[in-house]
Amino acid sequence: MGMTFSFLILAIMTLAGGVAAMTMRRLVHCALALVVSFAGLAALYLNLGAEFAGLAQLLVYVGAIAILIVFAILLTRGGEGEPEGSFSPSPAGIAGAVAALAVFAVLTWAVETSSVARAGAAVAAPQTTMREIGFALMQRYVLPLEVIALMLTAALIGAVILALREKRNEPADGTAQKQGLRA
Amino acid sequence: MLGEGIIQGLVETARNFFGSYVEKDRLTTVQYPEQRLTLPEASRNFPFLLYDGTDPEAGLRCVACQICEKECPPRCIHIEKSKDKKPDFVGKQQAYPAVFDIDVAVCMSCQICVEVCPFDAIRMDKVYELSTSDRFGGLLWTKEQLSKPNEYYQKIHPLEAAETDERREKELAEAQAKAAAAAAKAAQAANPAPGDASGNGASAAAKPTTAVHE
Amino acid sequence: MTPLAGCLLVSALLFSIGLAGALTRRSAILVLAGIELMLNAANLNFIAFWRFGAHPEFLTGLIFVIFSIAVAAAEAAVGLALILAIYRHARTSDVSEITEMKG
Amino acid sequence: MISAGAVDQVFVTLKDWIVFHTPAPLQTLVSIVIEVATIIVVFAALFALTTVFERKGLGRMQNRYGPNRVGPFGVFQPIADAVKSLTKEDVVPRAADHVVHYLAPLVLVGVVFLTYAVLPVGRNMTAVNLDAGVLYFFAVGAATELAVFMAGWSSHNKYSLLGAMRAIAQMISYEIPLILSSVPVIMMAGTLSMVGIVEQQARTSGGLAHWNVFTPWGLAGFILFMIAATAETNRSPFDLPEGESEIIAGYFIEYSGFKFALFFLAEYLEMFAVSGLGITLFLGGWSAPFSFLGWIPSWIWFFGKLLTLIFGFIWVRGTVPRLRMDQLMNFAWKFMLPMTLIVIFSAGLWRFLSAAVVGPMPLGGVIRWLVCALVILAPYITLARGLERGRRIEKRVYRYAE
Repeated sequence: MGMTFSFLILAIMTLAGGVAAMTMRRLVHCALALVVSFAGLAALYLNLGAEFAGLAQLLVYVGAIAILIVFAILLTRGGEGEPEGSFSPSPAGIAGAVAALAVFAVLTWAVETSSVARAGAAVAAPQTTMREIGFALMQRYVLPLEVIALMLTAALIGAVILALREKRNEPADGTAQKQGLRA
Repeated sequence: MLGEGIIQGLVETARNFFGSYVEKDRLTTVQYPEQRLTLPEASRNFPFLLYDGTDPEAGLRCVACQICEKECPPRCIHIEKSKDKKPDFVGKQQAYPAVFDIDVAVCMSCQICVEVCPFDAIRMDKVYELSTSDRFGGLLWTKEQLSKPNEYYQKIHPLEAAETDERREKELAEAQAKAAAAAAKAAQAANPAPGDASGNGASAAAKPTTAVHE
Repeated sequence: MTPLAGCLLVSALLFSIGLAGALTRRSAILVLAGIELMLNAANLNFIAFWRFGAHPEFLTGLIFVIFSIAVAAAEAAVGLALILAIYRHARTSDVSEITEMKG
Repeated sequence: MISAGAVDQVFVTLKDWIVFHTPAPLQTLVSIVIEVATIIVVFAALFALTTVFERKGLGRMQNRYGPNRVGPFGVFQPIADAVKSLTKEDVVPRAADHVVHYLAPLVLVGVVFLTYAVLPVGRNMTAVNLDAGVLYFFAVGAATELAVFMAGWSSHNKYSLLGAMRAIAQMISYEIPLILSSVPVIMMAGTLSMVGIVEQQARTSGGLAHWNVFTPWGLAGFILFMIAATAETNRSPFDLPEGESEIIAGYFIEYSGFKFALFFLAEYLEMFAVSGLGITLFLGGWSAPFSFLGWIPSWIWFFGKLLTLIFGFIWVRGTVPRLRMDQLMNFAWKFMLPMTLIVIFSAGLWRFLSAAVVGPMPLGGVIRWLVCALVILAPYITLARGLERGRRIEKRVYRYAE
């Protein structure tokens, strides 16, 4: 298969979105760029034949997490206030950038020298159906699935309690979104 | 039970929807430019100037007293008094408006001008299609455009017009009687030639004598 | 370059971008966004290894990504709720200004 | 004599014929272009038709004619509207974020058009038969919220931001019942593919098709789905994000001219798409309800059902007044969500109450139907009471008027 053209385009879109999300000045712009990055990744998954993962990525990241981030930005007055400096010129900031560069260098070296990466040559795209994924989730991975469900419930309740305003005796119905509206 | 009210509402709107094709009562809209409702007699919209007879210049009732101009709340009336005078319906010499403009865009149809006019010269019209594509000249109505005959008034507001006409006839009769009495008195006081005075009696109403007398 | 190496490189780059953002940006929300990017980079690795690995029929990488997405959603919800709570308390979401542990 | 099957497949045949006569390297491209162009043209035309249909229908419900001036019976009204919106000045507020402001309507329309890719509008008439079609539909549809936010935020107007926040809160809240109410269908069909779901419903027994809406869980699920769909597309009575009386026009307050028309288009396209999904999931897609009506072409069935559902939307819009924000949220979380979960439970029960449990077909079927309906109806009454408990209707007291 090689590096196909569509893969290249999607990779550039994802990376450009990521860079923009981490460098733009206004927080809402960052969030929107982040969405581009998430969507690009979802398309990459689809391109790699992982249909279910790609669509789940789209549904969860673009549909939910991006919206959550945007809500958080607006609720913390990040949407209108002073745009913060794109990169703080503090020593800590420079150190962070250097650390990231070093991590990238190490990772690239690892990928370049790894025998696995070189061996993974063109394989025919695996034909997975939704049915197989469903059976895998419900049979082989049913315990992790239940744990995840429990964790999501706990996170839901935790998020509601955290975001709930103190000193107010309102019933804790609804979810984080509802809280967001009230705040 | 939840949803009951919504179903009742849905039934009602469905009856409206299908009923509008068969029942007249469920489609009460008038298709305006083609169909028109007859306006009630009391409907009024915009002032116009009345004149008697057939000549708008000669018969114009307005004497340019400028009361309406002063009373008009949005100040949409503009009057310029004439230099010369002409006789009014009872024969008195009165000024007349050289310019009488009403700005349609400013008029708010309050009818105060009608209420204050002592000469029954201004009345409310029923026309409502006043829009025009010329927003400067087209919306400023001049005396010529505003003048309408008394017959028109009688047609659009018959009850009101009858009342006004009756009053004016009485006024005219009174004025004529007064003129006749004055003429008779003058004739009696002077008493030079009775024949001459009686010959002048009819035309006395139109002569300056009455105006001077007033 | 093999497709697997390409995927891994993109993922490494994305991870570094996320790391750089998380370390340098001062807004707590963007720090969280950087962490999300790093998580996503890891997911891309899982997908790549599943796709070009020896046994794609076992679906291990795919299922892991699905679980990872679920965990990321929970993490984002709790993390943003925390940021909101901190903002309400300290009136700022700038991580360099939130220096006190005192309540 | 042309056979019914040929009429049914006339568009598919036409497309194949065109593709066959293009040079080989271009065939894939031409095929895609034809599909995309057809979807855009057909549904944009349906949009134009629906605007006039809706205005006339609403008019009739309110005892008046709708538009009837442009052309015979006002059918050319959409053309007049299009000319008007195209020639209008495009006003962008000075404080607006220009790029985002420009992109928002485009993103919205683009995303909504993407959802049509998986809709089966007739037999063999699906642009992409994805194995995860339903999931794709919801995943792509989720991006509309973001476009709404972009529009609301970039306008730099408090009303538009409020409208966008309302819209997002509403769309997220109702997305959950929307997805959950389609779960029973997926559960029973055993597939996420739209084509597969329709084919399962197209099977007939005793002359009657296996439409999901003929089962208690399907009926309840369909009603819940349509309620959630109304909220999801911001249609009346759930049109709070627009709320003319309080926030003027919500998130598209600062849009004029063609961009506004794009929002309008997207709103209707969303309505068609979600109606199409409802048809696919519950009303048997392109299949006929009775086997003796099978000779009518499949695409006529689909579009007939679509127009019926659109009429339903218009009917509801002409009837029900707008909700309040707290009523909207209470309804979503305290009624819709539990009801959809109960419908899923009922569908599971339906599955296990097979002939072996309840007895042979005629009587057993009735028993099965009644049991499953009861499982839905009893919680419905309880939940409805709970929803109405907080509401006290008292006689209004006038202090001075009486």
